This record gives sequence, structure tokens and C-alpha cells, in this order.
Amino acid sequence: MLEEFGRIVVATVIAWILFLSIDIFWRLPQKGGVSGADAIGTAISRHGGDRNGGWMMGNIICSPDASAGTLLAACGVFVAGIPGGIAAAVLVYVGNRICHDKGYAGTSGALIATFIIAGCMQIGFMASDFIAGMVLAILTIQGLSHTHASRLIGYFWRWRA
Amino acid sequence: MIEQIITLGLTGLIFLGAAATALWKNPFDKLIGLSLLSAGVIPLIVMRGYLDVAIVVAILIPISTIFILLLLGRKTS
Amino acid sequence: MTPEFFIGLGLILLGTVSVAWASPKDYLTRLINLEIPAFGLLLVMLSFDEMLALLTFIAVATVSTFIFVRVIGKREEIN
Amino acid sequence: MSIALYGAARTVLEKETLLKLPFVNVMNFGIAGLIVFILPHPLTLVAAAAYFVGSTLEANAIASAIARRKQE
Repeated sequence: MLEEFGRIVVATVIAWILFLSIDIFWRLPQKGGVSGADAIGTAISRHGGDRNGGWMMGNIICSPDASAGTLLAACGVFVAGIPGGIAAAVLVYVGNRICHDKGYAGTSGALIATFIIAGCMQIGFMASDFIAGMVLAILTIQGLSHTHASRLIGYFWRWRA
Repeated sequence: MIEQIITLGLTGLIFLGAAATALWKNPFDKLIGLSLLSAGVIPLIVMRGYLDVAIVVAILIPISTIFILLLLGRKTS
Repeated sequence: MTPEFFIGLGLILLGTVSVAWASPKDYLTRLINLEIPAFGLLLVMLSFDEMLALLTFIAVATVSTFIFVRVIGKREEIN
Repeated sequence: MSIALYGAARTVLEKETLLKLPFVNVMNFGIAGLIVFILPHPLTLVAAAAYFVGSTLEANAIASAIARRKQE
């Protein structure tokens, strides 16, 4: 039981670093993509958060990004191995095209996450740990506090730019 | 054992969504409550084993929501 | 009896009450509240293992939502 | 296991004003994980992806409608 808990914590940290780095690499916090993301970003910044972090949270909500790619890739590896991860990447690309988005971040995130999870399964992790870890990671980004999470993302964004 | 816990949680989620949809005044809030309700219903369909029905329901619910939003956006303009 | 049956019954009752005494007496509120008994009926059908009825009911509910939206829009244009 | 975080998402969900869309997004992630957990089958992946894309589209439509209404 304790060993399983430790694996989930390690998987949470891996998934958190993975999707945050991919989202920042594709310049998601630079501007709000669609008008809904823009509205969410300005609402968060009005409540005392950071502006770029708010735009990035709005982009995560309004279109399937690298976070959704990581989650669905973990589900695909859990169900059907590496071909399941590839199929998840295709599904994320279709979903991105429906939502009027470019779809680079989601697809590349799903592909990279597939290979990272397949590599970690060789060490001794299980794919179900990554599903739980991904849900915990998205809970820490969006669920706990808007202002602190957006300030953290804004800090990372200014460090990159 | 674990299935009963899942069913209990989903029951709570469904009634939370229904009460929220019935009690909130703003139409956008009502639509958010409706999405809570549908999120509770879809795992119940998956637990009975009807995967194709779950896919159809998950695709058709946002379409009906977008229809209602089309009426709501035109009303303001 | 499966738990889906009782959840569906409760949902039908709550939805019917909320449609009948809608809080702002408006067409839009009643239309959104009308989705709640639809989900309740879906769950009751689910507890009886009727797959074809489920598919047909969901399709008809979406089409009827679209028709209601058109009708309410026309009526507000007239007024 | 997944149930604990799912319950956390649900309890977190019901506060705040009109910026409760992030909480809805957290709950959608939890539900999409739960769907895959309770029935491991290849078609379940398609169901989870369809549910996730649908809920994302719904959130997008609601947010853009709020933005359009606030402009006028």
C-alpha cells in the first residue's frame, strides 16, 4: 500500500513536469487563443492572479492540450499498450481540430507521453499510476487556488521568455 | 465492494447536479449544472457495458448544449 | 431492483417539479430544466437493458431540443 | 484509488462564482480517468476521448458565449 502511494506521487511529479514543460514549449501562455480563453484569463487576473498564467489555464480548459494528451495517452497505454497511445494521439488531434485549434501541443504531448510512460513501465511503474498521477497534477494546477497557480505559471513563463 | 462505492459517489454527483440545475438562476450556471449531471450519468452507462451508447450520448450532449447557447447568444444581441 | 432505477425515478420527480414551478418564469429556464427528466428517463431505460430505446431516445431528445430552440426564437421575434 | 481524487474534485467544485469552469475541468479529467478504470476494453478509450472532447467543446462554447455577452 505504501509502495503504491509512493509510485503515485512519483508519477504525479513526472506528469506535472511533462505537461507543464510541453505547454510552455509551445508558447501557450503567450495569448488567449479563442475568446473564451481570453475571458477566463482576464477573469482570473481580475481576481488577483497573473495574466499569462490565466491565459494558459483558459487554454487548458477551452481546448484539449498537452494535459489531455498526457491523460489519454496514459489511458491508451493502460488499455492497449503502445498502439493505444498512438490511437490516443490521433483522437486528441481530431478533438483539437474540432475546437478550432492548431493541435500541435496536444498531439506532440500525447506522443511524448506515450514513450515516456512506456519507458517507465520497464522500470516498474504501472500505467494506472500515471492516470491517477495525471488527475492529481491537474487538480494541483486548476483545482486548489486560481491565484497561486496562475502566479506559478506566470513565473515559469517569464523565466522562459 | 468497490462498485458500490462508485455507484454511491455517482448518485451524489447526479443529485448535486440536478439540484444545482434546478436552483441556480443564471442560465450559464444552469448549463454548468447540466454538464455535472451528464458527467454523473455517463459512467453509469459504461458500468452496464453499453460502450456505443456511451459514445453516442457523450457526443450528442454538447450538441444540444450548443443549440441552447445559440438561442441564448442571439437573445442578448 | 438496480440502483439506476431509483436514481432515475428521483430524477424524474425532481425535474418535473422544477419544470412546473420554474424560478424565473421564462421559456429558457423551462427548456434547460427539461433536460433533467430526460436524463431520468434515460436511466430508467438503462435499468431495463433496452439498448435500441436508449439510442432512439437520445437522438429524439436532441432533435426536439433543436426544434424548441427554433420555436422560441421565432416567438421572440414576433413579440 | 481514483475515487478519492474524484471525490476531492467534486467537493472542491461547488463554491465560487462564474469562474467555476476550472473546477468543472478538474471533474472532467477525473471522470475520464474513472471511465477507463472501470472497464478496460479498447473501445473504452474511444468513449473516454469522446467524452473528454465533448465536455471541452461544451466548456469552450459556454466561455465564449459569456465573453460575447460581456462585450455588449
